[in-house]
Amino acid sequence: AAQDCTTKIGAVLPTSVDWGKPIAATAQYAVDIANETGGVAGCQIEMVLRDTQVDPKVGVDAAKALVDLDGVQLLLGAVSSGVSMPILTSVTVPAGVMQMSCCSSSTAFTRLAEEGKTNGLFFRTFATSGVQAAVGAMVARDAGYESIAVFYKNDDWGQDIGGLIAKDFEALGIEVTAQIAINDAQASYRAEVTEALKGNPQAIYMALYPDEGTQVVREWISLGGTQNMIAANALKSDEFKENVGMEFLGSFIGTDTASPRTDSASAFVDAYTARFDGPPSGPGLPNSFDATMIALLAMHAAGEGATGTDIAAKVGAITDPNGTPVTADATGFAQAKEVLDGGGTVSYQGATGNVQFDANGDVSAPAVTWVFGADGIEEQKYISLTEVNDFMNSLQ
Amino acid sequence: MIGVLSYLIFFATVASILSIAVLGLNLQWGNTGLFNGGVVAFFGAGAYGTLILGGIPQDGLIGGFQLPYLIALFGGMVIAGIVAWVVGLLTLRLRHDYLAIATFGVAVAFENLVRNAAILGGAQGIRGFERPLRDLFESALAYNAAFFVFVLTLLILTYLFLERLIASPFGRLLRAIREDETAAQSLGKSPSRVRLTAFIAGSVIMGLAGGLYATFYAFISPQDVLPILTFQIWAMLIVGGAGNNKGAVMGTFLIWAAWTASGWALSRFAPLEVQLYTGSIQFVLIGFVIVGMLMWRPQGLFPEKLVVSQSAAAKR
Amino acid sequence: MTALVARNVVAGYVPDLPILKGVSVTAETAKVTVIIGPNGAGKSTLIKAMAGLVPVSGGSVHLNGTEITNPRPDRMGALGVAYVPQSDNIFRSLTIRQNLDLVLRNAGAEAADRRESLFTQFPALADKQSERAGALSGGQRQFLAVAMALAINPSVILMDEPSAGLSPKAAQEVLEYAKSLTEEGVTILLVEQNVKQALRLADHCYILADGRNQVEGPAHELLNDPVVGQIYLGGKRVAPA
Amino acid sequence: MAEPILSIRNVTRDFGEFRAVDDVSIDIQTGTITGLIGPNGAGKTTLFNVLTGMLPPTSGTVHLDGQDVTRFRPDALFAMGLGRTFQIPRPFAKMSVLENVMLAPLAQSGERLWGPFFQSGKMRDQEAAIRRRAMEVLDFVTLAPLADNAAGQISGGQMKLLELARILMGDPKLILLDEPAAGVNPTLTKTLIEKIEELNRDGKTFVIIEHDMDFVMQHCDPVIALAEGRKVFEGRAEEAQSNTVLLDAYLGAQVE
Amino acid sequence: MIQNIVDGFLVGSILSLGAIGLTMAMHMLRFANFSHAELLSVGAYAALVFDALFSALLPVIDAAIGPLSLTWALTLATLVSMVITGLSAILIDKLVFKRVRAKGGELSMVFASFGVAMIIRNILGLIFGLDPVLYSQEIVFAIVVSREPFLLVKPDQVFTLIAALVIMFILHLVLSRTTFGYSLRAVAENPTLAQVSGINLNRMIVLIWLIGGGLAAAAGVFYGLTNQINPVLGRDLVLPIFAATIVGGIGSIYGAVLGGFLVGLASNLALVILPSGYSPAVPFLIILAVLVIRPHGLFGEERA
Ligand SMILES: Nc1ncnc2c1ncn2[C@@H]1O[C@H](COP(=O)(O)OP(=O)(O)OP(=O)(O)O)[C@@H](O)[C@H]1O
Ligand SMILES: Nc1ncnc2c1ncn2[C@@H]1O[C@H](COP(=O)(O)OP(=O)(O)OP(=O)(O)O)[C@@H](O)[C@H]1O
Ligand SMILES: [Mg+2]
Ligand SMILES: [Mg+2]
Repeated sequence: AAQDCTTKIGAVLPTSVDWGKPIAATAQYAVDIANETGGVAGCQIEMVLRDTQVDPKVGVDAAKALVDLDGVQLLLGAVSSGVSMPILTSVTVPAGVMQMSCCSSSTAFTRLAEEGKTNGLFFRTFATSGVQAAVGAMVARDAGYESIAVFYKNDDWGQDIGGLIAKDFEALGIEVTAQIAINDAQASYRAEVTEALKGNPQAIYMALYPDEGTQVVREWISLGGTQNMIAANALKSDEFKENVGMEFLGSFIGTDTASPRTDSASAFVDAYTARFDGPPSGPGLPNSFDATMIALLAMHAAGEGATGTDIAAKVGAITDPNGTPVTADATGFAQAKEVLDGGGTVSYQGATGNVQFDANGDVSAPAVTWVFGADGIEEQKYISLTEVNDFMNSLQ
Repeated sequence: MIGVLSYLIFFATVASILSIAVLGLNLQWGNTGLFNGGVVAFFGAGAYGTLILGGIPQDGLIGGFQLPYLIALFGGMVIAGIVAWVVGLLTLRLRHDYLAIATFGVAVAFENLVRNAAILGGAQGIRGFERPLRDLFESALAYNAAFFVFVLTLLILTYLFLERLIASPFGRLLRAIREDETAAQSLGKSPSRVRLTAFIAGSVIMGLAGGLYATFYAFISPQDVLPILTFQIWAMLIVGGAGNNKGAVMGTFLIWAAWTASGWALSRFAPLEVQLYTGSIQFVLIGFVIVGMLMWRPQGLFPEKLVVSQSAAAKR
Repeated sequence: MTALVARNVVAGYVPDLPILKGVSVTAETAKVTVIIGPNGAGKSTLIKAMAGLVPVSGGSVHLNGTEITNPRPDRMGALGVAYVPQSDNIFRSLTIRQNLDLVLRNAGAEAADRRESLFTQFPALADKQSERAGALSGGQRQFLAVAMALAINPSVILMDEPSAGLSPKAAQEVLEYAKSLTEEGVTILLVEQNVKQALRLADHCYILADGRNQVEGPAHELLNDPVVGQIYLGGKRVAPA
Repeated sequence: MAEPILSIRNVTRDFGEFRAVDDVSIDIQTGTITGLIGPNGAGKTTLFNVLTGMLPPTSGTVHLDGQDVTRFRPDALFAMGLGRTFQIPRPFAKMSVLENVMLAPLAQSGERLWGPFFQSGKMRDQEAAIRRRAMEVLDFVTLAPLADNAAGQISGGQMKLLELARILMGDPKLILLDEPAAGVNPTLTKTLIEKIEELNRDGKTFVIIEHDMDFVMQHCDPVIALAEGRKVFEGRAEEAQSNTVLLDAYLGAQVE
Repeated sequence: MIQNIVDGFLVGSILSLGAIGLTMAMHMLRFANFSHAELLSVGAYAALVFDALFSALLPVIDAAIGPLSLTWALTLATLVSMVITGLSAILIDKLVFKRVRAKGGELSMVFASFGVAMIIRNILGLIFGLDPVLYSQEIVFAIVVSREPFLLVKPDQVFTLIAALVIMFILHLVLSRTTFGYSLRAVAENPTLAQVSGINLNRMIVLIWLIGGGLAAAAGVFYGLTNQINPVLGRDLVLPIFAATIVGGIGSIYGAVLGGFLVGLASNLALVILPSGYSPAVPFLIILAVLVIRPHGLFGEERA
């Protein structure tokens, strides 16, 4: 029964950045779904969105204002680890607010959690980079590439994944001809591409965002580089596909940590497509969606007036592998609420699969490879959690 | 109500920390005419220095010496001073825009270094700083309040130090060198020595701000030392009024308030559809605030006064 | 005939703080009029006000009977008025030739011809014509500044201490040259501290002090006036030329 | 003869091809007022610039008090007692006139970073004394009423006076004045001369570039003339007036 | 190595174009205009709009010229965009800089320009969206110029280089053959005296913006042609352009040209010298080295 009450939740996301805006839109979309079903714990949800400008000071201030002035108990965000981290250490943990990030990948969070400094308040739906790196290496091996150049975005995510995959390649006996950091906001990446061309690799691996990814690939192809490309999930973007062109993406393979072969993932894609007139493309969208959904369900489970700690404690009840499976849409949300109201637990089947958090708030996930097809992004191959783990162990 | 208080304390702490950095810049630009385009390098040197000296040990990272807080903070200032000394020796021959771009380059190099050097935390940054005396306080709010008092005290001390300094013959010397170096030299002053002194002193103050900043957030990463911070600190000084310490502090609070309040106001009052554009709109608003300020009061809120040194003024 | 007239001019650099508190000066056509007075009297300010560089808040300025109060400085040349500032009166980063060409071309004159005739008048400049003006000695700069004023063939020339820093010979030459221009109908309004030489050449003289007219009269009379001599001319009577 | 305070030996200064100062040797004796004259562009200011360390000589040496100071920096030379004024004034434009003057004294304890904190008593006494003297000096050059004005906003002649005030305040024993009277009102010029003579009696040495012949002839001894970078005359003032070369090239027909 | 050097020149030509306008404005109006690079964005987007318009009106002209990805429509659009950008620059001056100039100091102008940059950049983002766009989706392949040493060159870049050099040559003629050249330096050195010498200050300012804006638009289009267009294009280019200006010496057109090439070279040689992560710092370190040797840049003069 819908009541005349609203509960505020906070979101601190980089809306002033090209790839940040869709992440925020997706979070809002999840909130809308929850509200359609009558809200959370009997109240409508109002997501107060603040821009971080990718500036830690601004992000922390926004988070603090949301916590202190709007009294939110749940905070979504941020994207950059460099913003999420100070928010965690100086705002959410001291205030006992739950923080759920879609996209921060830094291993520093895991260590912080291990040291017991997150008080169990931090979660993220972005799998640690190890899985993607391993799957990328697996793809290269299966394709039979013997030499490969690595381009990585020079931030915490890129450095992490770039370093990991280089090790994986080496373990597989694939020569890494170059490891090239792609710095943000550079006028031209011509020099970087030229540098990578020197080693004459059979393929390239890219841990890049669409913006610089497009520039690098266009440059790379025009200079006659190979069209054998492997990329991390961040390039899952229509904009990338269009600006590079299908004719060059024939042997492009992407990786992602993704859903098991449930319907939920494709359901999300369909629903998203209907809502936004286009499939989810761009980094972090499914993650953002799941982060929001899980957090809202946990909030529901924790009941009215729950504190951040209460909500955090209920996350396990949403991602219980033995719980009732629920889909990531309005029907699923409504169903989940019913189950939870009855004291049960659910297994949320999200856009990124049936998400499970470990003790540090991290998710590990099965993986998938994907390619660009005529009408969008097509899943190519599903690699189950056990397969991923076995492969990773074989690399050690 | 507690929430509002808690936020205000938080806001004031950040603004006070930034004020200290702005005061350091004012010594360099406002009083000496040194166009330092690399504020973040010195701010960052203090921040990283303090966390390296005072933080806890971590795998693969340099430092983690867990020195007592005040010593770590002081160490951060010393490190900022050393960086400034080296940079100063190289660049202080340059003037105006040339100096600005050279020091800006230093800041880019600094950011690059901390971003790429694994022992300095790389892009992940340095975390794990134990807040000093945290256990003495019951609540986070009380602790924040206490930390604010500490920062405020340092701000006041810095302010008094600078006020006294620029009212002294040293300040007169700085201004003379800002105006006409050749003439000052012909009166027996050594511009290169004085410029270097002022540059180091200002940078050490920025280093203090950096150290406070890093310990307040218990975290520092390359994202904290991007050029935008240099810009923010400059904007605060210019809006407040270069050459005037009171203006510098007021400018900081004002700009920082505008920066944060515009985001807050948009999140509160803008319709939902617009909210996704708030980022861009906020930057447009901030742009208008700065431009409007400069059109309305180009000398800043508190223009520089013609000062006669303190003892002389006192006798008037 | 009066060429340039300032009537009760009130002017200053900042609003509400007049430096000139109602000064009147008349420059007769084809005559040399000189303004003298203590440092800070407002002489330069007066000239600048006439040239449109300092806003006039009261009184008026007339040129050949037409009111031109607060003119646009870049139009003065077109009106036939040239102005030689007291300091910063050349472009240091341009060569001497470029300095002259600049003025000549802006005046729409046929550049090369006039330039050569100027160089014959100022041989010291001719020798250095392709050097940067910043490298000139203090006196040479003064020559250049005067040459630039003459370049536009003006009918009225305002000169602010043209002889300052010149050697006695050169100062004499510049002033005599100015005087000689009057024979061609050019009006000269001069500010000078080189009082003796100036008064000997001038036709009429004004003494300003503290932003006000103090004394006025034919130049030779003032030169011999004991009181004026005592107060403004350094207390030393000089023999008439 | 006593040892000269300043001894200039074969100083030459080139600007590219152009030789502005050409093999000049001069001895300045302690306690004299030397007049330096010569046509415009003769190299007088350039010579000053070389002597005060603003320009290095192309060749030649400069000795101050018997010590070789060629290529010393201006501030070092000032500390050794050699000061100068500029022909084209260089005020500290955004500082008050008073501050301009108060800057000049050497070795102010407050001019060190820690001075205001660890020596504040001493500093305050020094400041008070400096300020008192500064006002006296300003009073003397008629600038006292403008003490609080920005130095960039005074008249051209007043700036010249300020130049002089600053150097008087700095109190070097050897003072090089570059056209101190140009642009200064004659009445005031007279007072300036009196002051210079008074200081000279107290033991200060002056070298003065000046185009005002009354000034040079009546008060300078010896007089040295440069032309086209070379020293063309050295002697007493009367001799200068009868020197045909000088008359022709420099003085013109107008000497009284 | 050779490849890096050639690339350096190709990239450098764009920076040079941007730097010329900046150096003129910086010299004459005496302030470091941080919004100059935004004019490149304005130019690039204006060309984008007119390109679409012309192609729609006259589909025939939407054909690539020779081996380039440049079309006739875009060429036309670029010319229009140069004028529009120049006019926008004048408008910005009228609305903002003129007023700040009337009251404030040098630094007020600098920071006003920061504010202006922020406003333009984000308004462009609001209008055109944050996603990058391209004049042509087509990827034009580089041509192998030589095998030993191996050297690849893209037709678009060669065109850009030639076009930039032609524009610079025209500008050189204008500046050395007309009074405008002297007047520019005269105003830069002493605006009051320039006025007294008969120079109409306002007209000069308008001309400077017109030229600077026009060149910026050309640079923006060329950049878009060889890279991509997005609202932060200005932000990404502002530093290289500034660096070029500074290294060349403020006020020197030729310095700006040389500085552009130098910065282009430095960015392209960066990876030869240091690990790729450090590449953003390398151009600045080279600038630092140049300035330590020549404190006023390669062709700059000390300003009194
Ligand atoms: N920086 C310089 N570069 C090139 N030439 C210079 C430079 N400075 C001075 N000169 C030249 O050296 C000569 C001597 O100049 P200086 O200023 O010493 O003359 P001066 O004797 O002081 O003349 P004045 O009485 O006119 O001031 C002049 O011809 C001048 O053009
Ligand atoms: N730029 C300025 N801004 C403000 N006040 C000024 C400015 N220039 C001059 N003044 C003031 O105006 C007064 C008159 O100055 P002005 O230059 O007219 O004097 P002057 O008679 O030409 O003196 P001098 O013979 O010394 O050149 C000065 O006392 C000074 O205080
Ligand atoms: Mg005057
Ligand atoms: Mg001279």
